[in-house]
Amino acid sequence: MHAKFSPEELAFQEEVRGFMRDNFTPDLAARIHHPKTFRDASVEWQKLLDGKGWAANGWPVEHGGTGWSATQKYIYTTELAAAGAPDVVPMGIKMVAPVLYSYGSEEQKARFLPITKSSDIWWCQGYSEPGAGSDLAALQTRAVRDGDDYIIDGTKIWTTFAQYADWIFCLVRTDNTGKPQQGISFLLIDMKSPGITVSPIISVDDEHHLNEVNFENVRVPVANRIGDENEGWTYAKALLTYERTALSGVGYCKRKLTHIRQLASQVSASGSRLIDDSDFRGRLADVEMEVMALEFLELRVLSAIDSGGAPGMESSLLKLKGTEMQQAVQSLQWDVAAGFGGISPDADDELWESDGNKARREYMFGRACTIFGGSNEVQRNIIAKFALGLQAR
Amino acid sequence: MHAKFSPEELAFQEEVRGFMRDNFTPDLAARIHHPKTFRDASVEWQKLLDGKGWAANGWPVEHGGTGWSATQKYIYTTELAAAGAPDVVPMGIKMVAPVLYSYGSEEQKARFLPITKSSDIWWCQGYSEPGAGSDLAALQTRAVRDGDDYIIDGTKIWTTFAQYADWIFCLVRTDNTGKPQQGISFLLIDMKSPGITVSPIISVDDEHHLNEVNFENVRVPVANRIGDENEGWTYAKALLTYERTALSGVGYCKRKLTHIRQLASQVSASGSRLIDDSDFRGRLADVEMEVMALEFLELRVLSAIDSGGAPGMESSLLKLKGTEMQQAVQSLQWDVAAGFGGISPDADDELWESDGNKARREYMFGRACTIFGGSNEVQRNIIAKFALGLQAR
Amino acid sequence: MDFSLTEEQVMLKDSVAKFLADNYAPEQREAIVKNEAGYSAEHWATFSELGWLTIPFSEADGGFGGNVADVSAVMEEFGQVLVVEPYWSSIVLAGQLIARSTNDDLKSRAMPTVISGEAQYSFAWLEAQSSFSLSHVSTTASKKGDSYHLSGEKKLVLNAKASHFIVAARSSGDVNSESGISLFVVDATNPALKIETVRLMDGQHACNIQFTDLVIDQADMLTQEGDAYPLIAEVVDEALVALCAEAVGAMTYLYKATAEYANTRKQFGVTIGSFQALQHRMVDMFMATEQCRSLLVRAQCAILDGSEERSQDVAVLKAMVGKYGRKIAEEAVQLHGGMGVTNEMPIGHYLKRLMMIDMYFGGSDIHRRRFSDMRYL
Amino acid sequence: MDFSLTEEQVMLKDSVAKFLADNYAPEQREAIVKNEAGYSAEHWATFSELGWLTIPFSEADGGFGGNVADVSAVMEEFGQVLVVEPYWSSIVLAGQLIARSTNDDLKSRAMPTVISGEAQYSFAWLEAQSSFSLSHVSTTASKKGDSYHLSGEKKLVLNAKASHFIVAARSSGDVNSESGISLFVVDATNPALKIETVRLMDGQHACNIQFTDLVIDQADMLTQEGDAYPLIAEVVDEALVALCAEAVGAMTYLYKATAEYANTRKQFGVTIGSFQALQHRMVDMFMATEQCRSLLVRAQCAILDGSEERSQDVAVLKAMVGKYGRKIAEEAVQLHGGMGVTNEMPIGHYLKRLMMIDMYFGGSDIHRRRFSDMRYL
Repeated sequence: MHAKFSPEELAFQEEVRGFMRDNFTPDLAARIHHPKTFRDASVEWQKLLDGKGWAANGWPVEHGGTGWSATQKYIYTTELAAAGAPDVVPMGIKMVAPVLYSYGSEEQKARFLPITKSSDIWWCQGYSEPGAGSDLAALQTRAVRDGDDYIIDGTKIWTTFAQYADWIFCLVRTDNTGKPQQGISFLLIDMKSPGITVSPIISVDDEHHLNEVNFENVRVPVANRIGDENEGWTYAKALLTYERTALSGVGYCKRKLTHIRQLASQVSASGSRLIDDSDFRGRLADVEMEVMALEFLELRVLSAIDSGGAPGMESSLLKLKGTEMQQAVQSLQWDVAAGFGGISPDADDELWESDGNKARREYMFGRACTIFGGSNEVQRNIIAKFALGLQAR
Repeated sequence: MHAKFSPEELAFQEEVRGFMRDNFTPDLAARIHHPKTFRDASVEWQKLLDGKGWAANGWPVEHGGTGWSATQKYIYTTELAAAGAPDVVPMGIKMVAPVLYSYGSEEQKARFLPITKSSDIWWCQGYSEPGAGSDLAALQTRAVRDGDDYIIDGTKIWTTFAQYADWIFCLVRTDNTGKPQQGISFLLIDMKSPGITVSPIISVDDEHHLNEVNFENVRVPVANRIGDENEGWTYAKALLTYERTALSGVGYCKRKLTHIRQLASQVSASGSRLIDDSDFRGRLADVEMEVMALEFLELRVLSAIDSGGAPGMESSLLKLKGTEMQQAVQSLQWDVAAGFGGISPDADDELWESDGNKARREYMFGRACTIFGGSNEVQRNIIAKFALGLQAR
Repeated sequence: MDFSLTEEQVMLKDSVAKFLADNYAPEQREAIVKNEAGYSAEHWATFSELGWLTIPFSEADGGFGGNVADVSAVMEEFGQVLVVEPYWSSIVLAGQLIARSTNDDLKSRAMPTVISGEAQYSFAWLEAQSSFSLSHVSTTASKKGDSYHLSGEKKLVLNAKASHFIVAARSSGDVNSESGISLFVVDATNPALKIETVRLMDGQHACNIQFTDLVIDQADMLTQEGDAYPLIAEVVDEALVALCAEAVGAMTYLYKATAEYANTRKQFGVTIGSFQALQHRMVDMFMATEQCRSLLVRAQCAILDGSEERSQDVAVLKAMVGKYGRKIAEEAVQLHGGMGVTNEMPIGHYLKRLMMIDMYFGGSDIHRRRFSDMRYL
Repeated sequence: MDFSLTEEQVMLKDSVAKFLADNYAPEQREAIVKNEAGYSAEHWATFSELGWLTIPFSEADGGFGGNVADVSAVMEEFGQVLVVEPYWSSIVLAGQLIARSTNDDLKSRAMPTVISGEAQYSFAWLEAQSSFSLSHVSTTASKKGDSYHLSGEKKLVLNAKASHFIVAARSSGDVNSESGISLFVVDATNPALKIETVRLMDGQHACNIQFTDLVIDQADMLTQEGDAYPLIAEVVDEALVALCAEAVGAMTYLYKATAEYANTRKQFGVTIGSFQALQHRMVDMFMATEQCRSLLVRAQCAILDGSEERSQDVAVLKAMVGKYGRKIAEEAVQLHGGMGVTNEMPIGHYLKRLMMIDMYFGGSDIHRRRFSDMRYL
C-alpha cells in the first residue's frame, strides 16, 4: 500500500510539466477559454498533444494510445489540471472513439480514428431527445432503410458544440417492435448532409454551448452504421461508462480549490483575509476533504482498472460524487469571487477571464453536469441496483 | 399582522407562570424525569393540572376543555416548556380522548373521559404490529365475534408504557375481505383481561419505554368498540392527525436550546467558552434559526385552526420538521454535554439528571421520534400527495 | 396574535396578481427585460395609476398608509413572476429614506415625485470593501460653507436609470463607525458623476458611480450631519423583509412549477413526479419555503410590534432566505433536467434572481453571523 | 502507487473474518460484553495464539513486522462485528508507545508481555479540560532523586482492567506546551491510584484515574524527560488510522445490513428496499463509506510513504469518519424503523460505537479545525 511515485514516474511527471510549460502558453490559455476563439484553440491544443503522442492516451496502443499505467494517467491528469489546461474536447477522443475501436469495422477505424486523434474532425453526440432524457431508450429519431441508405427523421437535443461539428454520432431507432432498448442503431452522420438544421440553445450562463439538431429526410449510408443493426444500445452503454469515468473532474476541483485559496488569501483594504473567516474556512475545508477522498476514490478505481477490472458501477460513483463536488467548488468560487464582477453576463473580452465572470459562468453552466451524461438520479438508481442489490419496483 | 399579546393574554401568561412556579416543584421535576418514579409523578402532575382545569385543555369545552385560543395554547405550551415541565402523557388526553369524544357512545364518553382527564386511568396505544409499521393498514390482530364479545388474538409492538397501562386502545381486524383499510375496528381493552402478556423491549437508550403486547384468546365486550364495526380506520386517521400535531416539539426544542446556550457559555478552566467557538456557534445558529421558523410555522397552523381550519397536511409538516429539529437539538446537546458523563448507561440515581446522561439518553431515544407516530418517510409521502399533488405510482 | 391578511391586503394581492397574470408571462417578461432601462416604463406608469407606488407612505405624505405587511404582500406577488420594475429600490428602500427624513423641506419637495413615480431615487451605499456592513462608509463628505464636497465610489447601485441617488458619505468617524454618516440626495444628471451601467445577471440594470469633489447643498442632506445611521439601519431592516417576501414568492413559484412539471413530464413510461426520491426532494423544497414564509411572518410581526428582537428576526430571515432560496432554485433546475439549464425556461431566471437576492446587503453567512453576534453574547 | 492488499494481508483478513464469523455473532457478542472486564479473556488468549497481537511489532521485537495497513486490515474486520477486546488500546496505541520507546531496558522488559498478551497497557492521557489537544497536559511530574512524583487526574482511560497505564505528565512548560511532557509506566495495582470504572455506552469498560504523589522510578519513563510529545503525536496519528479502519468496517456492515433488511422487510405489499427515496439514501450511505475508505487508503499511504502531509491526511480521515460514521448509523437506525431503536438489534450498538469513535481523541469539528489550521496558513 503506497502512493509514492517511482523514479520513472517522477521523471514522467517532470516531462509532463515541461510539456505544459512549453506548450500551454498564456496566449493559448486565453484563447481556449474564450467562446470566440474556443474552437480553433481547442483544435490547436489537441494537435500539440497529438504531436507529443498524448492526445489519445486512453486508447489501445495499436490505435495510438500510450499504454499508460493508472499512475501515469493520474500524473498526466493532475499536471494538466495544475497547468490550468483543459483536457481534449471529449466527444471525439473519449466518447465516439472507444465505440469505434471496440465495435467499428476496419474501414471505419481506418477512416475515423486517425482524424479523430489529430483533431481533423469535430464530433458531436446525438443522444438525448426532447422525449428521451434520463430515459434514453425512449428515443424516437427514426432511421428507415432505403437501399444502401437510411433516411433519418427526428430531433436530437442538448447537443454540445453541434455548431462546430463536422460529424455527429447518433442513436437512432431502426425497429419499433420489442423492448425500447432493442431496435436502436448507432450511426455516424456527416453534419453537412442535406436536411440537418442546428438551432442554438442558450444556457443559463448566457452562452451558446448547446443545440437542437433536426433531421428531416437525411440520407445516411448504411456503411456509416457501427456494428449490427438494432444493437446500438449495447454499444451506447459501453460508451456511457467511458463518458462517466471521464466526468469525475477531480483535477478541475483541485485546480479550482487552489484558485479559491489564492483569492481568499488576498488581504483586503481593511487588512482581513476571507480565508481567516471561520465560516468560510469551515466550508472550504468541508469541500477540500471531500475532494481529497474523491481523489483517492478515483485512484482506487484506476488502480482496479489497471489490475484488469472494467469500469462499471464505480464509474457511476465517480460521476455522482465528482459532479456533486464540481458544483460544491463552483458555489465556493461564486461566494469568493462573485462580489462585483461576476454578476453581469455582459463581460467584454477583457473581463471574460475575470475571477467574477468565471465564477458566474462556471456556477451557472455547472448546473448541467449533474443532469447530462446520465443524470445523478439515474446514477443513484444504477448504484442502488448494482452495488446494493436493491430491487426496483 | 402582529404577534403581540393583549393585556388579557399577558395576564394569562402570568397566571401560567405562577402556576408552574408553585406546582412544578424541583422535587416533582426530579421524580418525573426518573424512570423509577416516572409513573406516579406523571399522575400527580396531571392531577395538579386537572385541578387547575388545564389537563385536557385541547378538549371541547363541554367535556372539560378550556376553549383556549391559539394564542393561549401557545402561551401555555411555551410556559410549560420554559419551566421544564413535561406536557401530560399523551396517550390518554391527546390520543384516545379525541376519538372518544368524536366517535364514542355517550356511555363510553361518560365512563372514560372523566377518568382520562383526572389521570385515574393510564392508557396505551395498540397500533403497530411486527408486520404493520409504516403500513399500518396491514395489521393482522384478529377480533372474532363471539356473542357479545370479541375474541382477540395477535401481537402489538412498540407499545409505549404498556407496563403501566390500565387500558389499551387497539386497532383490530374484524374483516379480511376488501381493501386492508376496510375491516378494521377500534376497541378499548382492559389490560387486566386474561390472555394479555406484556414483554419489555429495551431501547437504544438502555431504558424500558417500549413493549410488545400479546393477545391470546382475549375476550373483549363488543360494548368496548368505538363507533361502527369495520370503521376503525376512519377514527384512527383522525387520531393520527391529532397525534402529529402534538409532535412538533417546539417548546422542547426551545428549552433545550436555552440549556445548550447555558452549558456552552460556561467558562472552562482554560478561560474559553464553547459558545465563542465559531464552528459551534454556526451550528447552534443554524438550529436556532430553524426552530425560530418552526415556532412560527406552528403558530401559523394554530392560527389557521383557530379560524376554523382542521389539522390536515400541516400536521404532517409540523411532525416532519419538528422531529428533525428535535434530533438536531439532541445532537447539539450531545456535542456540548457528552464529554465525560454522557457516555455511560450506568448512571446511578444521582447522575440520572446529569447533563451528560441527559444528552446520551435523549439523543438515543430521540432516534425514535422520526420513526414512530407515522415515520417521516410516510409524512413526506403524505405531503407530496396532498400539498404538491404528486401522484404515487 | 393575528397572522391573517386584512381584507385590504387580500384585495391588493389579488389586483397585483391579476395585473401580472395578464402582463408578466415569461415571454412578456423577456421583452420587458430587453428594454433599454431594463424594465418597462409603461408598467411603471401603470403601477403609479394603480396606486401601488403609494402603498408604504403615510396618508399625511399622500400615501396609502400601508405597512411592511402590505408592501410584502405586493412584493411576494412580484416575486412569483420576477417583476423587474424598480419598486423595491425606489419605493421600499429609497422612498422610505425620504419619508423618514428629518429634513422637512427636502421631504416635501421629493415625496410627491416619488409617490407619483415621476422620480426614481436609488440608495447608493455599497463600496468595494464594505463587505456589506452598513456602517462601513469610506466615501467622504467635507463641509465647505453651506455645501458638502463628496468623493468616493459606490458599487452595485440598483436602477441605473434612477433620477436621483441617495449617497451615504462620511463627514467624521472612522471607516466602520456608526456615527459620522450622512445621506445626500444627488441628481443623477450631475456632471460630476461618472456612471457605469452594469447589467446584472438577474436582469436588473445597476450602476457603479464615481465622484470627486461632487458639491451638494446642505439642503439636500436627509438628516442632521453624521446622524444617518439609525435611519439607514431601520429602513434597510424593513426593506430586507420586503425583499425576502419577493424571494418567498419566487420560492413558491419554484416548488409549484417543479411539482407541475414533474406531474406532466414522462420518462420510463410514468410521470417523473411519481418517483419517490424526487417527491421527497420536492417536499423538502416545499418545507424550506414554508420555513422561510414563517420567518417572513415572524419578522413582519417583530417590526409591526416594535419588538426589540426585530433586527435578529430580520437577520435570520435574510440568512435562511439566502440559503434556501439558492438551494430550492438549484433543486428546481435539477428536477427540470435539461430544460432547467436553458434560458428559454423561466426556472434559471429564478435561480439568478435568488442568487442576487442572497447577495444584496450581504449573503446568508453574513446574516447568520449578524444573528449570532446579537444572540450569543 | 499500489493500493491492493498483499497476499499476507488477504490471508490475515480471511483468518480474522473466519474466527469472528464463528465467535462474534450478535448474541455471542452480547454475552462477551457482559463479562466483568467488558471483554472475553478467552478470546484475548485466542488472539494471542493466532498471532494477532504480534502484528504491528518488528521482527526484532519478536513481532510479525506488520505496518499500519496490516493493523488496519485487522481493525476493519473487528469493526464489522464490533470486537470489544482491548486490541486497539493495548496493541495499537499503548503497544506502539512502548515499541518506539527510547528506554531500551523498559522496552525489553515490557515488549514480550505485550506481545504475548499477558500484560495490557493503556495510554492515560486525556484530562477533563484538555479538549482533546494532545499537548494539553496538566498532570505534574516532579523529579525527586531517581524518581518522579506524579499528581493529576486522567479521564476515559480505555480498558479498565489494564495491567499498566502509560501516564502522560508534565515536568516543565506551560499546560499546552509540546515540550515538557513525559510518559511513565504505572502498574495498575499501585495503591496510590484511585481507579473508578466507567462502562461506556459502546460496551467498553474505561476508567478515570486519580493520583497524588504517585512515585515512579526514573527507569519507568519511556523517553528522555520532557521529550515525549513527538512520540505521542506519531503513535496517535497511526493509531487513529487503525481506529478509523474499525469505523469503516462498522460503516460497511451498516450499509450492507440496511440494504439486506430493506430487501426483505415488506410494507405496502413490496420490499421497502424498492422505494426509490430509501434507495437513494442507502446510496448516500454507501458513497459516504467509500469516501471514508478512500481517505483510509490515503492516510495509510501517507504514513507508509513518510509523506509530510500525513498529519493532515489523518485529521481529514478522522473528521470525515466522525461525521459520516454518525450519519450513516443514524440513517441505518431510521431505515430499520422500530427495530433500529431496540437494543435487541445490533444496529443501535453500531451507532453507539461510531459515536464513541467520533469522540476518541476529538470529534469531527476538532479534526476539521486541525486540518484547516495546517492547510490554510
